Amino acid sequence: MADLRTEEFVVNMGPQHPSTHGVCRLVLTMDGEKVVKIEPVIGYLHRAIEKVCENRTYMQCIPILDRFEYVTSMSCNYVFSLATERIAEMEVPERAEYLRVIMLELNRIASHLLFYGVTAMDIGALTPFLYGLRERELIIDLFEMTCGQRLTYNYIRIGGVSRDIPKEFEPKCREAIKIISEKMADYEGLLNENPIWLKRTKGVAVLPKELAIAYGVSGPVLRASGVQYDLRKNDPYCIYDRFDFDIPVGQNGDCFDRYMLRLNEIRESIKIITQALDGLPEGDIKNKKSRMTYKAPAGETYTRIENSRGEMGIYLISDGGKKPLRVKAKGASFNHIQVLPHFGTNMFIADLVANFATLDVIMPEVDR
Amino acid sequence: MEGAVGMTEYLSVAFFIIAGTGIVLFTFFLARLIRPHNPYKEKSMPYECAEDPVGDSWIKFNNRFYIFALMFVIFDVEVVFLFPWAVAFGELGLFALVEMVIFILILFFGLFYAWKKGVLKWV
Amino acid sequence: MGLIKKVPVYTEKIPGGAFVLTSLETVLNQGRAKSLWYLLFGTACCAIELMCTGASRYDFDRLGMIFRATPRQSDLILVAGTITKKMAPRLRRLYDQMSEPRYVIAMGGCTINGGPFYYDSYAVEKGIDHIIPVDIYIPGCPPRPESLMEGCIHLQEKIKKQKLLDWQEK
Amino acid sequence: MTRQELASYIVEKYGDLMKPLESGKYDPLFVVEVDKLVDIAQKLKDDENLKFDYFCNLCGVDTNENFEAVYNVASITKNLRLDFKVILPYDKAEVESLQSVWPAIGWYEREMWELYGINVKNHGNLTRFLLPDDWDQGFPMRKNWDAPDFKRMPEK
Amino acid sequence: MIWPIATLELAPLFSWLRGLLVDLGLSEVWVTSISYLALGAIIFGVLALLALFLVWWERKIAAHIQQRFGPMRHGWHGWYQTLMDALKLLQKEDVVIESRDKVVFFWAPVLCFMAAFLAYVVMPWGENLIVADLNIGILYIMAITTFTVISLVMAGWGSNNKYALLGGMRSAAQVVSYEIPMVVSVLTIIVFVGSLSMVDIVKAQSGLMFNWFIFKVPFGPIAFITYIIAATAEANRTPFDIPEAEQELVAGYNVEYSGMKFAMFFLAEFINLFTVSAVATTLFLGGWNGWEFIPSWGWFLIKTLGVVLLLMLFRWTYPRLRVDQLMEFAWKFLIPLTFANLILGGIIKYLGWHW
Repeated sequence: MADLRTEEFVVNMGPQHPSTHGVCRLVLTMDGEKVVKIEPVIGYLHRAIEKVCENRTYMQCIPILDRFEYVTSMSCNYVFSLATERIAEMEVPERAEYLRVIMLELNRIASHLLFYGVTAMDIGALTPFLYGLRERELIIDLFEMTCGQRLTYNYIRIGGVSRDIPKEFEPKCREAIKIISEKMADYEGLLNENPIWLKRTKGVAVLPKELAIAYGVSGPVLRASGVQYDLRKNDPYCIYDRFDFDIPVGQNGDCFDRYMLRLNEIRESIKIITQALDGLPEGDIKNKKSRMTYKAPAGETYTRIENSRGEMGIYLISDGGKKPLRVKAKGASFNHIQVLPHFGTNMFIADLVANFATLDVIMPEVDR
Repeated sequence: MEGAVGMTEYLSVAFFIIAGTGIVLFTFFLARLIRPHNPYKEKSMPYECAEDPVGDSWIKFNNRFYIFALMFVIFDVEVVFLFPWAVAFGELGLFALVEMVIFILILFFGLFYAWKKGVLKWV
Repeated sequence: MGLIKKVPVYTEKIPGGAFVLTSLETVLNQGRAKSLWYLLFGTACCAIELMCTGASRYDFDRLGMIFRATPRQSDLILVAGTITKKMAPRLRRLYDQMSEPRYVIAMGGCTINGGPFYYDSYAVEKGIDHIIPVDIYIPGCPPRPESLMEGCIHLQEKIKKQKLLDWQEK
Repeated sequence: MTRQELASYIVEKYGDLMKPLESGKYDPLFVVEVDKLVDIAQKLKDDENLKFDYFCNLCGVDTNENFEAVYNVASITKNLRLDFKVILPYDKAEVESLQSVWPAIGWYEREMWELYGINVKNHGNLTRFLLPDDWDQGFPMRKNWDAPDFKRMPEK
Repeated sequence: MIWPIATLELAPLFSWLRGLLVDLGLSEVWVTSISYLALGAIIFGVLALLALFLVWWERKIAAHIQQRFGPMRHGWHGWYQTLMDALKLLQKEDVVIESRDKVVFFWAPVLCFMAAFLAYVVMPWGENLIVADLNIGILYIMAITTFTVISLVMAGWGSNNKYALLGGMRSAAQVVSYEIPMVVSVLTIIVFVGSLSMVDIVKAQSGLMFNWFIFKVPFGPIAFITYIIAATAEANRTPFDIPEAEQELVAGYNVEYSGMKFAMFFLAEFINLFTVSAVATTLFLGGWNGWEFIPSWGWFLIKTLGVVLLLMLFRWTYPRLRVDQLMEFAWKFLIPLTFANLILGGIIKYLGWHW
């Protein structure tokens, strides 16, 4: 059968397509149902965040960087603050560090819940999407009561956090993570025991370890391929070295591993949050030096943290002036979408959709 | 008279075709009275995720789909034979049963052959 | 054919015609207003809030709004998120390919005037009303789901007030 | 290997090729010559004690005096991080592609070429991808770049 | 001239209409034609109402599964929501693609609707409530509903759009593959009834619940399950909705359709859903049979809507299958199983091991 040649045709998937998660465009060369060649076209969301940041003061950069990766805005706040703190060698109060960890991990859970829903929707099950978002709202409520925003928080500031948590936060947070850890059974019951789901994800779109490392893939996608590399353990920042948690690692690097790994990460994040809430000290939430007109001394550094998609980095150069000389933002999705043509071909279009969903690409991180 | 009754009943299909088409065309007509109609070049282009379509979509399509159509024809013919058999089964008895089992088995040899040859696998 | 365009000319002359016209107008407006199917289109941050609005807590479906993936079948394009200069022609194309009558909601600061990217950004289109006509503007960065829903309700009210030929071809 | 050990190891072993920079905070930062770039990258990747197999980020910089290209690399097996940069004068902004060493660098180099106009030799696919297809206003990330519809934030 | 609908519960209306037509001095041919056309219009009306209800119901069920409310604002629990949708679709522009295949593009929705509509010629709504009791009833339904696939391929091809083409091709492959298990499941029942007439099939199950074919162990439940699976595929519903897989093919074969033409596809989809459920009711669940306190058409509707509910629950629970898995499931599992079940049924019938 294979020698019967048929015409290949080119299909544009995107920029407006339900499963490209934003405005990515994949130019697919297809032979019937099979994708023969993928050519990603990006830039539809290139908003020049880096240029804007060069013309803002340090504090003004933070809300702009919120939009760099809006699903986990806290990480964006944090990575920029951390970069500035490293250049300035600034101390951060203990309480602020704890609050940061709580917020970062809550945001990771929120992001993974969104991933859970969107992936299920891309594979055709609509209901999990709403379940995922339902629990995400609980976390959004927590953020809202802390910083007044649902999506772009502008909470973690240079040298601390912008304001203290309200009294109700702690009980609410404990309740939320309790509900989420109970609902995890629902999520898994809905999909993991479903033979169709297993058939659609197991063994599909395997990303080999070597390819993943060569193309700079990071985060859950890299770990699903069997590489134990999590910056929270391997390049510790903040106070992650004080907490007891595991790094889930996959074996096969297929869609199922990537999906499962994120669900397991939710569990680990819940562990971290519980420990952080238990150990939350009293005290200042901000370094005294941190003001709206903060100026960092000259210096440069590449700072990277582990956000829900992988390595998020900021290359920050300060020349001692009011504004940073250069802010280069690196998002994990940039590498993920770059590696896609190298392992995503010769599969069904349905598998491509599943693959794209489990890579958890988000376009502002790619285009900036 | 008996035959005429039968014919009348089949006539109902013809009249339903007329009625159905008529109603659909009528709703189209009704919509045509009300709806706006404003075609221009951009609107009349095929939708391909807001991009210019590349190449023609009327192509020699992958043969995989046709294989299933061919297999379907074989089995559908079998099913056509099965219908009268099923209707008359009560009267025919054991002979019909054995015969049909043999008939189905022969066809299934074909299916298993195709299976083994990898025809059922989507390559 | 658009025969309806000639209806006011004739009916207004006959007695009671104005009443018939108003009734027809009301009925047709109800249909358009109460069944707004939005195009599944989101570019940036606002798209996440759009998803949240469709989800359980806020539930767009209550207003009778469901999403369609193709512009041919959608009535409303919710421009959720920044439109860059590269995306602008595609947005225009999407709008063009929608079937009339069609409505536009500009959701969020970026779509209104560029929002946080008004200054210093070389790539952001400063306001989508340079590209397509906008019915409702919803400020916020991103707007809360409640404000999005309120915007949609305002759009429904706006549609209900339309005259018979407002939504016909210009 | 701690950061200090890594810095002193590199100075000791590749001191003639890589000069440490004071401005680098936290992780060690070195400056290298443009024409030895590929050579150094390959050595960093192959060195038994370093094994910089993971490419993090490439960043073009316009310092108002010259261009720089900063490479941030990491080692998964040895758990190390290192930055090194090349300094490029305005009139000769050109680097060699490092795709043979780290395939991941491909798109970063494209981006650097597109936004800064730093040419990348032997890249193979140096095409526009972030800016609109019909972009004709030059390289927008350069400090002296300007365009008619480009509005700067007014100073207070 | 014998009226096939003579004993219909609607008969007074028809006697009146017929009397009126005869009084007008029309010949028998005209009387028959006009009556049938009127009957067609009534059935259309019923189906349109049913479709409106089913769309609303599906939205409500989906919403409640997902812990939402669904349509709420337009009427009590949004009861006239779908009416508004229909009214809106009536006013939508009919976008035509310049490069389309004119004839094919225009007739695809008509044919799609016709294929769904014609099945109701032989649908036994209740006792004596049938348009025409054709003696090939079930074969006719099986044949006529397969027309849908032609219309979908036509829609896919006529649109000159690659997504639509892929959707059309997928639907062709899917429907032809699931046609066989569906028909063979039905055959298992025919072996017992010995007739293809829908009325005969229902009558063979008259009496108590245990006369329904679904309870004829062991082959009855198997046939029912295989039929339901195949029927889900025939009706293009999740987990078999690959022809219009939103996340893969945008909207599949109806990408380019808007306004009333799209409405016809939409209507046909829900009529098809009702058709396959009604056939399941007729074949396996005893059709209109039931206790006296509800009229026969009431039983028919209740049972059919029950099956519809089942299919809706499938839709909002399962992910979508991939095209090759779909085919393999049909050819490697469902077809051998249904044929084995057919032989089993034949043996049981021959030996008389059934009640």
